[in-house]
Amino acid sequence: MNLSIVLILPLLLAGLVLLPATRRMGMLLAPWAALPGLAFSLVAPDAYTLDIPWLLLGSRFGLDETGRLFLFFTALLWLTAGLYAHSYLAKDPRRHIFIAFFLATLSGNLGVCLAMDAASFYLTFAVMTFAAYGLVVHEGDAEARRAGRVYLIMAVLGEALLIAGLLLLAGAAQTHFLPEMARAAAMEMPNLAYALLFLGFGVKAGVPLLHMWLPLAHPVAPTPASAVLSGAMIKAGLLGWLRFLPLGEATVPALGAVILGLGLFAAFFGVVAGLVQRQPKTLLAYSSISQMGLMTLAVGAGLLLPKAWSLLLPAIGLYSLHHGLAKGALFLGVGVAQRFGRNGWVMAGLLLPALALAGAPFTSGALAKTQLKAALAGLPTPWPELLAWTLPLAAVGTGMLMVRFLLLTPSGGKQDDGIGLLPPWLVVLTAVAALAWMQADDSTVVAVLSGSGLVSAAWPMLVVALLAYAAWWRGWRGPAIPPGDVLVWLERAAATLRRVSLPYSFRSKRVFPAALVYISRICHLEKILCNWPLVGGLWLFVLVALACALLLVAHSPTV
Amino acid sequence: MFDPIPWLILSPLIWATLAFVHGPGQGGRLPVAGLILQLALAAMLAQQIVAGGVRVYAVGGWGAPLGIDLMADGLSAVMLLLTQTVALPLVFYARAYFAGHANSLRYFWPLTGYLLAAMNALFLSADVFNIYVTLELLGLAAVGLVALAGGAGPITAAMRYLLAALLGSGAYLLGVALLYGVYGSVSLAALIPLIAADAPAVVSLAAALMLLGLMLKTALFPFHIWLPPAHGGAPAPVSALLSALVIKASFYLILRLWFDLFEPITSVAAAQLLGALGAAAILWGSFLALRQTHLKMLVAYSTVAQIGYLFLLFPLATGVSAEVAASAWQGGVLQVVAHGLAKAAMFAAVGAMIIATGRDEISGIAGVAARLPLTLFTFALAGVTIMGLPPSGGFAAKWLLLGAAQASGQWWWIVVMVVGGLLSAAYIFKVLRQAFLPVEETANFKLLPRMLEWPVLLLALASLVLGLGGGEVLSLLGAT
Amino acid sequence: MSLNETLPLLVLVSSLLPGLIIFTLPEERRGLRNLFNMVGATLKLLLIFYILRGVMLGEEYIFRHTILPGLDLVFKADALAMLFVTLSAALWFLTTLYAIGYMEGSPHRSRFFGFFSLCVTATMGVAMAGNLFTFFVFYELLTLSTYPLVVHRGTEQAMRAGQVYLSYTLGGGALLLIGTVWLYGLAGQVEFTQGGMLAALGPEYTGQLQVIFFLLIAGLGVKAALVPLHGWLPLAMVAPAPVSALLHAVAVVKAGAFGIVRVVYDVYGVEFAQSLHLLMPLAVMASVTIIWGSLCALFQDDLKRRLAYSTISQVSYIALGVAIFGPMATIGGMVHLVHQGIMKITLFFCAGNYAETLGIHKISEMDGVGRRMPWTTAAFTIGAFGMIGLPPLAGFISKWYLGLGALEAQMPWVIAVLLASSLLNAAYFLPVLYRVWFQPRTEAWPGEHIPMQNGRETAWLLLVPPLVTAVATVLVGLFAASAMSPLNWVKLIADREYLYWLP
Amino acid sequence: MNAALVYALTGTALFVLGVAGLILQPHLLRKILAFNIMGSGIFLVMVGLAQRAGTPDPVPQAMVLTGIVVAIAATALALALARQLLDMSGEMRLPEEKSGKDRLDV
Repeated sequence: MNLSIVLILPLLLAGLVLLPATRRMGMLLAPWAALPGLAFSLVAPDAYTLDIPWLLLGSRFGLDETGRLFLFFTALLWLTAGLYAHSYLAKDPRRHIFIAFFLATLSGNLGVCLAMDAASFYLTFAVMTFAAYGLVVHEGDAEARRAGRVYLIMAVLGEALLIAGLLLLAGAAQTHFLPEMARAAAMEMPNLAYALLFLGFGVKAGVPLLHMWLPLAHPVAPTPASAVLSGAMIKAGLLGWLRFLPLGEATVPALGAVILGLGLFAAFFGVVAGLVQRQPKTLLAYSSISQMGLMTLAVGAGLLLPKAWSLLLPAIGLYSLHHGLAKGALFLGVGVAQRFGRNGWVMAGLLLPALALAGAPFTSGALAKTQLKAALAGLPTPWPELLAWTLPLAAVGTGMLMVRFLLLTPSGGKQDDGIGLLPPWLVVLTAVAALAWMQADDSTVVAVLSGSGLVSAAWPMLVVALLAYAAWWRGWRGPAIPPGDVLVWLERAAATLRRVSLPYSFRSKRVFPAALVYISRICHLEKILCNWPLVGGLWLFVLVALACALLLVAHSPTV
Repeated sequence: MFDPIPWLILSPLIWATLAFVHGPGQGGRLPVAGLILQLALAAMLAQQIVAGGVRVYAVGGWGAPLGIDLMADGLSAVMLLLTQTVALPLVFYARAYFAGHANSLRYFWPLTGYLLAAMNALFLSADVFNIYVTLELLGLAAVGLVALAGGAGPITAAMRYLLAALLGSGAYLLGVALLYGVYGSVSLAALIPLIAADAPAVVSLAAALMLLGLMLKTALFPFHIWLPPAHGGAPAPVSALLSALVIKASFYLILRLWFDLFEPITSVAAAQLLGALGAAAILWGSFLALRQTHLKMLVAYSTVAQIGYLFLLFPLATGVSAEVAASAWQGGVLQVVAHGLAKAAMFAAVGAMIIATGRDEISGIAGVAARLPLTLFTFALAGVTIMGLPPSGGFAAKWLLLGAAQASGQWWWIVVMVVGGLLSAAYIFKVLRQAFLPVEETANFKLLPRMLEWPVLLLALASLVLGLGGGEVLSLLGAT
Repeated sequence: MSLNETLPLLVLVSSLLPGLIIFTLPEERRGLRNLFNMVGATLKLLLIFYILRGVMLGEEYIFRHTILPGLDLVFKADALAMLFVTLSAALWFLTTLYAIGYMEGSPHRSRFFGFFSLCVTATMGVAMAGNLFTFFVFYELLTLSTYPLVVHRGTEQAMRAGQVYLSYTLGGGALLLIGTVWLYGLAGQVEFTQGGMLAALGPEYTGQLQVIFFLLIAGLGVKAALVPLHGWLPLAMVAPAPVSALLHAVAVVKAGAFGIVRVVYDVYGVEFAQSLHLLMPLAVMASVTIIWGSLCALFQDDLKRRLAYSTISQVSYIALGVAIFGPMATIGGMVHLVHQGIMKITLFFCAGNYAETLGIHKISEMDGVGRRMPWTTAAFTIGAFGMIGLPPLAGFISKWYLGLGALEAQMPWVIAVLLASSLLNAAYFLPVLYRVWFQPRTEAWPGEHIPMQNGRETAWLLLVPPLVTAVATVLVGLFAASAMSPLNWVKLIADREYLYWLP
Repeated sequence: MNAALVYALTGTALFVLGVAGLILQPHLLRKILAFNIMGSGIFLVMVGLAQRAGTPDPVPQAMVLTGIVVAIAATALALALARQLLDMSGEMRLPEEKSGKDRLDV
């Protein structure tokens, strides 16, 4: 299996879909576009690399352990989302446009997992980012357009930060090939580059203050798109960090601490802001911010503690797998619930990933959290103490969020045309239930299944149940935070600013009109010059002058 | 060996007289034949000079001091070639121009013939008095040509021109008288060593008189006021001849006097004075050209400005190293040639436009770009030389002058030349811009005969090619 | 004259001759005119490919003609020249095709195509000039031959634009002339030599050389539209679209930028220029231009005007690359010469298509045009993305090398400039893209000249050139590392300019 | 002071007079006359200065003769032009000098 098929096939299919002549065939094949990627993640040999020296600045694609894991769950999510979309958009007259963007985004996202040099990473990342704009604005209403605008501005900002960071990194490392690049750069410690890269990828990963687009864009996209946005693409930012930051190579104390702190903040902020949302998909988006916060935290820990990285990396991998699949299943479930109403089986289907996210016993969440906690153990003070009580608290928060989500799940009218949505959803649900167990360390599995593990996973659930009951009993709904939180306040400030400052207009001004009039008066001199006596006088004057000039030299003593 | 020198003077005399005898409006074919012959003669002379150095011819075998000597060196040959080269296409042009205007044509051919004869004789003269005679003849013929069109305007212009010419040649002749009084000779060859040996004060006075007289005839600022009405009012072929050649004749004499005859007594101060006048001419002429509303007046003022460039030669070639002086001298002569070709083309092209549109105002030529592309192209090509843009002869000349100014550290002339170039671009494009404006389909354009367009184009092209083949001219110029 | 001497001349003649013939053709001889145009363009391309191969094999193509003693007209097809020559010839070919379609039925086509060919001849001369004098000659010829194209429409607006254009370019030419003369006075014939030729002058000339550098750059900066010498460019966009394309992408601005490259590398020598402290001011000037151009572009509603300001900004990348000392930046700057050309010509072609097909001139009229003209709009999108500098498009490659070069030269602030420029580019291009693709159409087109036929959005001749250049934009970026790419060619040049530098 | 110098000085005085007349007199006839006076002055200088050791030099004589011929031709042309101007504009003056006083107005 050639790697190029993985990336090019979706693009080719996008072309087929766009051309009217081949649209039917394209649409038929489109849902399966991620299949080669999935297959490749399974069959590719270990430490696979492919150098393409003529491409871009000289490209390298490859698959290491991390890449393989990311490629696997990314492809899986895209595959199911693609199949889901086929049925979900069956009645949409503009679905071919959606599918085209979908396929392009897919290609970019898979490419991110495979790219092993800075240029192709940036390329695939950009393809993914910009193609996803089409997914965000597909609905075309005012809300979607606003979300699209915010998404685009943030994305462009992110791309700019990224290219600057990559340039600085490449300048320090003198190569742009991974993994040598990260390693070589770690010797130089280009702190600015790391900061820029953190922020650049942070836009995608929903780091607080860079997250504003996320709660706007994820919900307005059509459901299959939301699933991949929140499940897979958000992880591309994480993968970027893993690829370019000097994780396991060097200690970057200041940045590490900041990242760790931001991650922790995000974990709680996502919960708080999510709890007061009215839309289930918005809530899920905030939940993603919260969950990504935990992974960010782990990355920060890796910067603080390079020797723990060998433990942290698999933990982060497991967590991404778990969160990607669970979040994907939840989003897809929202769509299912819209079509089928709040059936018992629908709710059961939603409950599984919800529990998993909350970290209930026997779920992938429990595995992921346990492994993460174990990996974080070696941090310097005060982090272990802080994390010891904050992480369970975050788990409680996530649990509350999930309860609220289940309550918000729409009870749409029954429609029978959604039958095609079910198989892909079921596939994801199965994956949520099973795959994490295969990925997790043996020790983690043992720990989760041990008694203390079960207890530590179960007590937050109990707390959640109590709190939820209390809240329901009191009928508490909480204050409203508009989706996009900080952004809304920023927009208000900007509007005020616009009113205050006058628009600057570029207008040419006539400079020195008076001077022109004056110049035209000079022409009058020519008439005066026409006077014979004047010319004659001038002539005599010049005659005398010339004669003097000639005489002076001819009769000066020096000559 | 056949000697072309006397025939260069005789040929135009002969055909002019024949044309006069032939009667008004007739005899257009003779000048064509005559000029082709003259061109061949001039080329032949140039070749002889390149091969064998300076040529001297004693008229009637008398020789100086009683007889008249004719002499031709590189500079003369260049001027002779220029004269015939400009005149030949203009003859074709004039035949087409005057077709149907028998009245104006009455004395055109005879006067042109005498004009050319006087000019050729002037370039070949070897003594200062003979030069006076040819100069006066040239002036009278030129005045006659200006008056050709009739009407109050041209007659006034002719009168003014005549008075200026007479004053100029009077001053020149007084200078000649003083020179003769001091040295007892008028022959250039005899005078040069004498002046170098000893030059009393009165020689300087004579030099000033002669130079000033010639400047008046060359229309150097501020003595230019006779020129625009004279050149702007005459029929186009006449304007072309006058602007391209006649003023160059007196400039040629200034060159001769300054660099040959009075070389020992020239001073940097005097040269700077001439340069200053030249600079003033460039700026003033260009500026006024920009303000003109009539085509031919614009071109005439452009001549005023271009004369200024010629005079920059003096400060650049006086009191500096031989190398710089040579470069400036070459640049000056090249400018004479380039301007001669280009200005003839420009006046002729403008004349063609005026015939086609029936109007002389610049505002009247809208649509020329569409209807008379060839003529406008000609105008533009000539304009390239006038502006001193590459690859024209004007550019080569400007390059040499600029180089000389740079090498001698006289940066102020650089500023003047560059600003002058920009101003000339401004007035040239003022015309071009107007020509590109659209015009209604109904606008009445006269169809132009081919002879009003193609010969002129050749002239303009020649001015352009000069930029690429300037080396040939310079090698002829340097022949001794 | 040997073949190697004649070839550079033939390259010039292959557009000069058709141009002159076309002038004389009557307006209605359409077929013949197109034939001459295309034969000339094709022939030129073939010649250039032959020379390219030769240059790669180390052949020398030099033509020399002495105009005046100590003043030669020299055409030399060295690697740098061929970079520009190939770009111009290829884009000329496309632009001619486009122009044939665009000018269909409009008046004065003979004149238009005649000057068009002259303009390209002048560009070729600029590219192949072997010394400063020759460069100057063709630089001025370029001014003259483009003027009729700028005022071609003959409207009051066009006339004004032409006037402004002339006053700027002729003024610049005058400064260039002074600088050239001065330099000739100091150093004799200023041949373009790799590594420069002025370092041999003694230290007593430092002051003069600095002044001359300033004069030359000021002269060249007018055409390269360096702020504050850029005023003519936004006005000149009133010209017909093929002219704008040529002006902005191939001929005029490039001639200026190319001149800066030549002056810094082949006249002064980059190391010598650095030692005279000349590069830093140039870098600052270029940076200011980059930002200022982008800022101005933000406020334009006229599509072509916005593109014009974008050109101002983008062309200065070249100057910036030149001004940063180091091979990486050199590569970035010079490769942008090609890349900017391809991208900008795509954009102008598309702008022309909108105007010609639907009568759209303003950005505010572009709502939903992507549905009506998907191919054109796709090409436009690629061009715009390229300008922003997204991979795998051409602009990314330039930016990458520029950035690396800035780091190499210890000038990290340049990265900030690049960053700001990218953001601004995004800010003025993305709203356009949003309009064309996602904003629904609510009203009729301003003036639909070319109706939709069999699913073809506009005339073939209008559609193919932008598509070709758009594809080229992708290809030169995507395959930048391959042997045949402009990047590789530029690396070859940079190798020779930095003699000490071994890859 | 010898006779030659007297001639020369007189000639110079005549020349200056002539030039002044040519420049200052607006009437064309006066201008033409002034030109002739100027010419006479030059001829006087020429003949006067050229006397060497008392023997007349034939060359300046010849030159003066030639000069007189030229001057006559010029005067004729000037008179013809002046007449034409009078016919056309009714004035014996150049237009730019209309304001000047003139007693010889015809």
